[in-house]
Amino acid sequence: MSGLKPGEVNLGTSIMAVQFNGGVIIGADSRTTTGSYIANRVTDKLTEVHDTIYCCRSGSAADTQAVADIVHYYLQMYSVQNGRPTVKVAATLFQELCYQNKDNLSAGIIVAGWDKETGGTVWNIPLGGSLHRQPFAIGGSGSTYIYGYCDATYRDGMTQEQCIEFVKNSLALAMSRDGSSGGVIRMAIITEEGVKRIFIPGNELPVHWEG
Amino acid sequence: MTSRLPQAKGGFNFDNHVRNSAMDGKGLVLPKATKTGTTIVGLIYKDGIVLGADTRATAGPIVADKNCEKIHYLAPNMYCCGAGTAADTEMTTALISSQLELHRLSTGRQARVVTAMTLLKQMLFKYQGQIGAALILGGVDVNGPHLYTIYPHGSTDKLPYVTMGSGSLAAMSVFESRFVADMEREEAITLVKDAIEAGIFNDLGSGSNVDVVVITSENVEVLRNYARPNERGVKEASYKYRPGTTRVLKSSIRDLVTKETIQPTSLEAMDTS
Amino acid sequence: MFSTYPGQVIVDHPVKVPIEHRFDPYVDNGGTLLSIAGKDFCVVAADTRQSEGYSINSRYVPKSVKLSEKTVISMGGCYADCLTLTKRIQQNMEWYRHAHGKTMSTAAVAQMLSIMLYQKRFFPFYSWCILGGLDEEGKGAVYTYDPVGSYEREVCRCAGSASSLIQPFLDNQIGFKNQESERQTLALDEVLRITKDSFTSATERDIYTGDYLEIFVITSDGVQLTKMDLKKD
Amino acid sequence: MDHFPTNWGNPRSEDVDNYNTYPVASHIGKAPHSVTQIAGFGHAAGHPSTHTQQPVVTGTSVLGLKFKGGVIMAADNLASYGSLARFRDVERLHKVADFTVLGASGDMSDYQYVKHLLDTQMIREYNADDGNTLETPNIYEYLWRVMYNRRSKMNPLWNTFVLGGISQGKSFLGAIDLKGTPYQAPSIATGFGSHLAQPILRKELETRGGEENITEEDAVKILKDCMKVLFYRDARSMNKFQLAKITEQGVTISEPLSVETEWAFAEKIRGYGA
Repeated sequence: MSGLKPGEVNLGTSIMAVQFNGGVIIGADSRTTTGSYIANRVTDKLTEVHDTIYCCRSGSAADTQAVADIVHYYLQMYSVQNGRPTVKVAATLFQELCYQNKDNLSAGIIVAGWDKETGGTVWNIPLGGSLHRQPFAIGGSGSTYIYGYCDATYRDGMTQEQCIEFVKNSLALAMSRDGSSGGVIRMAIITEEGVKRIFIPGNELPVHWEG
Repeated sequence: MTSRLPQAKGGFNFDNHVRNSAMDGKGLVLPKATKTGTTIVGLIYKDGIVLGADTRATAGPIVADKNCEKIHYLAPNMYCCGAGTAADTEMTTALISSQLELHRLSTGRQARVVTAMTLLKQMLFKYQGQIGAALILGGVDVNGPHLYTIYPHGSTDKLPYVTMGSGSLAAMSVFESRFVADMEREEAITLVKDAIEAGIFNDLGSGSNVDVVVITSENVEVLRNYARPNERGVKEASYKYRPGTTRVLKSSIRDLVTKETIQPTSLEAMDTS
Repeated sequence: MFSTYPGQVIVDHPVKVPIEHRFDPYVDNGGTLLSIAGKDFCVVAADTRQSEGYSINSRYVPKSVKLSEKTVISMGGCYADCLTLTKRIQQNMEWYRHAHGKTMSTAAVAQMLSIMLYQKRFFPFYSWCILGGLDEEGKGAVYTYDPVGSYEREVCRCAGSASSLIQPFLDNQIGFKNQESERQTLALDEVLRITKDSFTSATERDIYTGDYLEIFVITSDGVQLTKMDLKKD
Repeated sequence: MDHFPTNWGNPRSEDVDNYNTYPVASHIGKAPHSVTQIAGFGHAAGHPSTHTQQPVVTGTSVLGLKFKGGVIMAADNLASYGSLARFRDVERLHKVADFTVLGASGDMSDYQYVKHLLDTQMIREYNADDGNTLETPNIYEYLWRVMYNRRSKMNPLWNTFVLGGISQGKSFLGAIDLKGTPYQAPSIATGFGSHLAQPILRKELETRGGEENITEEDAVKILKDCMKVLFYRDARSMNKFQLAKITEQGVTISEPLSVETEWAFAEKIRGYGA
């Protein structure tokens, strides 16, 4: 995160994606800051790159938007020539851009989606441009505060409902402790049927110990 | 991915970078482009978009222009407010405005706001923030009203109400306490005026008058100096000087046109080899 | 200590010493002040805006203080230093009155201020001072200072953020510079007109000047204070 | 030892310091040119003894507004540790004596030191039992001198304090920042508040024609509106704050409150452009 240029808009951010049997759940907060001023308190950090493939953006707003736009463009071309891309194809495209331009980018991206070959998959691409497939992934400045909670709470084979609660509680905890995260929680359930958005207003977030 | 596409040459030339950083090492500070203050706002109301801006241009602590225009024409259905370095906002909006004109001519259709936004963001991203233009782009197209902010580094936001510039916090405080969706025209214009006035009176970088532009699907109204809350009072005295006040030290009168004689020369065929 | 390998680019660029970001004790709170001496009167005027960066701390923080029936001090720059200096002047004048049973004359205060400024020569008061008042013969007197104490008596002087805007105007209208006009001494109302126009014009072009204008008029009958509105943008 | 005489520094060179002050501050940024300079003997006189601090655990804005009959102040209960919302039960409004409230933004360790300092002074006043006590303007003057002197020793108290109170029937509202700059106004807002809350406070004062036309209920509503805006736009704020009210009857500091916030409009927003 420290690689931001002066004056650059920072996504700060708490983002998360969880794989379950039949698809993935992705979630993000909605705060974008320049310094400690909130430039946008209702940002949509869940960006579509293909019908059932999304990415969660964190780091520099400009860099992640540019990278996501390019991948979206490439996947449009890909689907015209080769049919629906797998999530892994999207993830490797993101990796190629993030890795080859690592000196000029400050982007932490989680790619998640559903495809016919492998079902729901989650791929985490941190700052350096390495690629890691994970059963669940957390990212952004807020994620540092919820590693403990996530490691303690995550179980293999959770149902869709359990995953939604897992994401909702994790993000709420991150947003309450990290100054660079906050606002509303945006989530999406991506399965074979497609994408179903969930919206949790800022005044209805799960509440934990506030002392 | 195919091998990297050759970068088209053009745009700024950064060859001086090595020299500049060498000089920097010796403690010679490079001249910084002056940060110009501004308050610009935009919001979406029932019938379309209202954009607002103050009219003060500053050069450091000095007010360079007391009544400048910060809402730039982009297309018949689109206007763009600019904050940051004045030259950058001016040139960037003019360039994209011309590209949109060409786009309209080639497609035969009214330009979309998202097209302008994409042209602006990709240009600003290419220059990595070196072009200090912070823009609020508002317009109405076939898909309805659209309002975007575009930051110098190339990131964009899509929102129902936005503010930018050094007075953006003052303006945003007015929006956050009074904005509601689908306002009537008069209500929306008053809110924009109050937001700009919050910037004018609380931010030293903004001042003078309020410019407003209202964009709907039918028409566009440019309300130049919609409000003039800072009229200058009448001066106490007028400072005329009697003729002869300035002492004449020396005077000399010379003819401007020196005498010329014209002699016709013989006409030969011109050598055009 | 490091081996070079073929293809390694040796970049010769100066190693920058890490600059330790020190605490900067000074801040410029803006504002403009001026003083004009007449035959038997003296005008001291200053705006009351206190600002920091691009924000206004307060629209009404007076920069001028009446020191005695014949002397007014006005300061602009770092308001913390200005107020500290003003209070110390008042304390010293009070002790002078205890010791000598009379109030310090304008010339005495002027010299004292110069010395007080110079005492902090190596950690200066960041304040531009102008002392206005009546001298021993009852004539108008203006003393101007630089932040470390060099001072001089003048007819008129402007200081603060818009001083470069107003001073030429005063040279022209008070000092009658570069003009073939017979020098006339200015009456009080003429000087007040010039003072008001100076500040309305400064407010137009200097972002740090505005809000309210306070004008002190010092005559043999004492000191009157009038307050006037300036533009608030 | 650098043997090039040209690098031994020139005591009168212009680039050292334009007032030709003994090179106090300006050597820090330049490459050290001699062992003596590195060891600090080069300019023993005037070398700042203590290193300046930097804030660690910090509080965000403090607001203050005069109304008919007194002053109301507001400050949230958050103490941040950089971007971490570390302590969420900090009381940044402190009652001093009977008719004064100290509001603190900036470094919390320095605030706790000053809180203790003022309490000690008030106990000393109480013990003197000479029928006199320090009123808000006096406390303000005292705190100003403390801040100014610490700043002059290049070891500032890294805070902006707001003092609200009532003395001799007149309400008092003033602020002092880390450089010892004092200022008073009918409405005060520190930190982000000066950008986000002050425009609202000033507009309300102007439209109602001054503090005399603002009732206590108005003032509470205005301050709550400002706290909502600060919670929306300040990344170091929290929707849990206290209000302090000072009137002739004395000082009351509320239990933690929060404001209703509006987010529904965000549901239909998709993406950042196309």
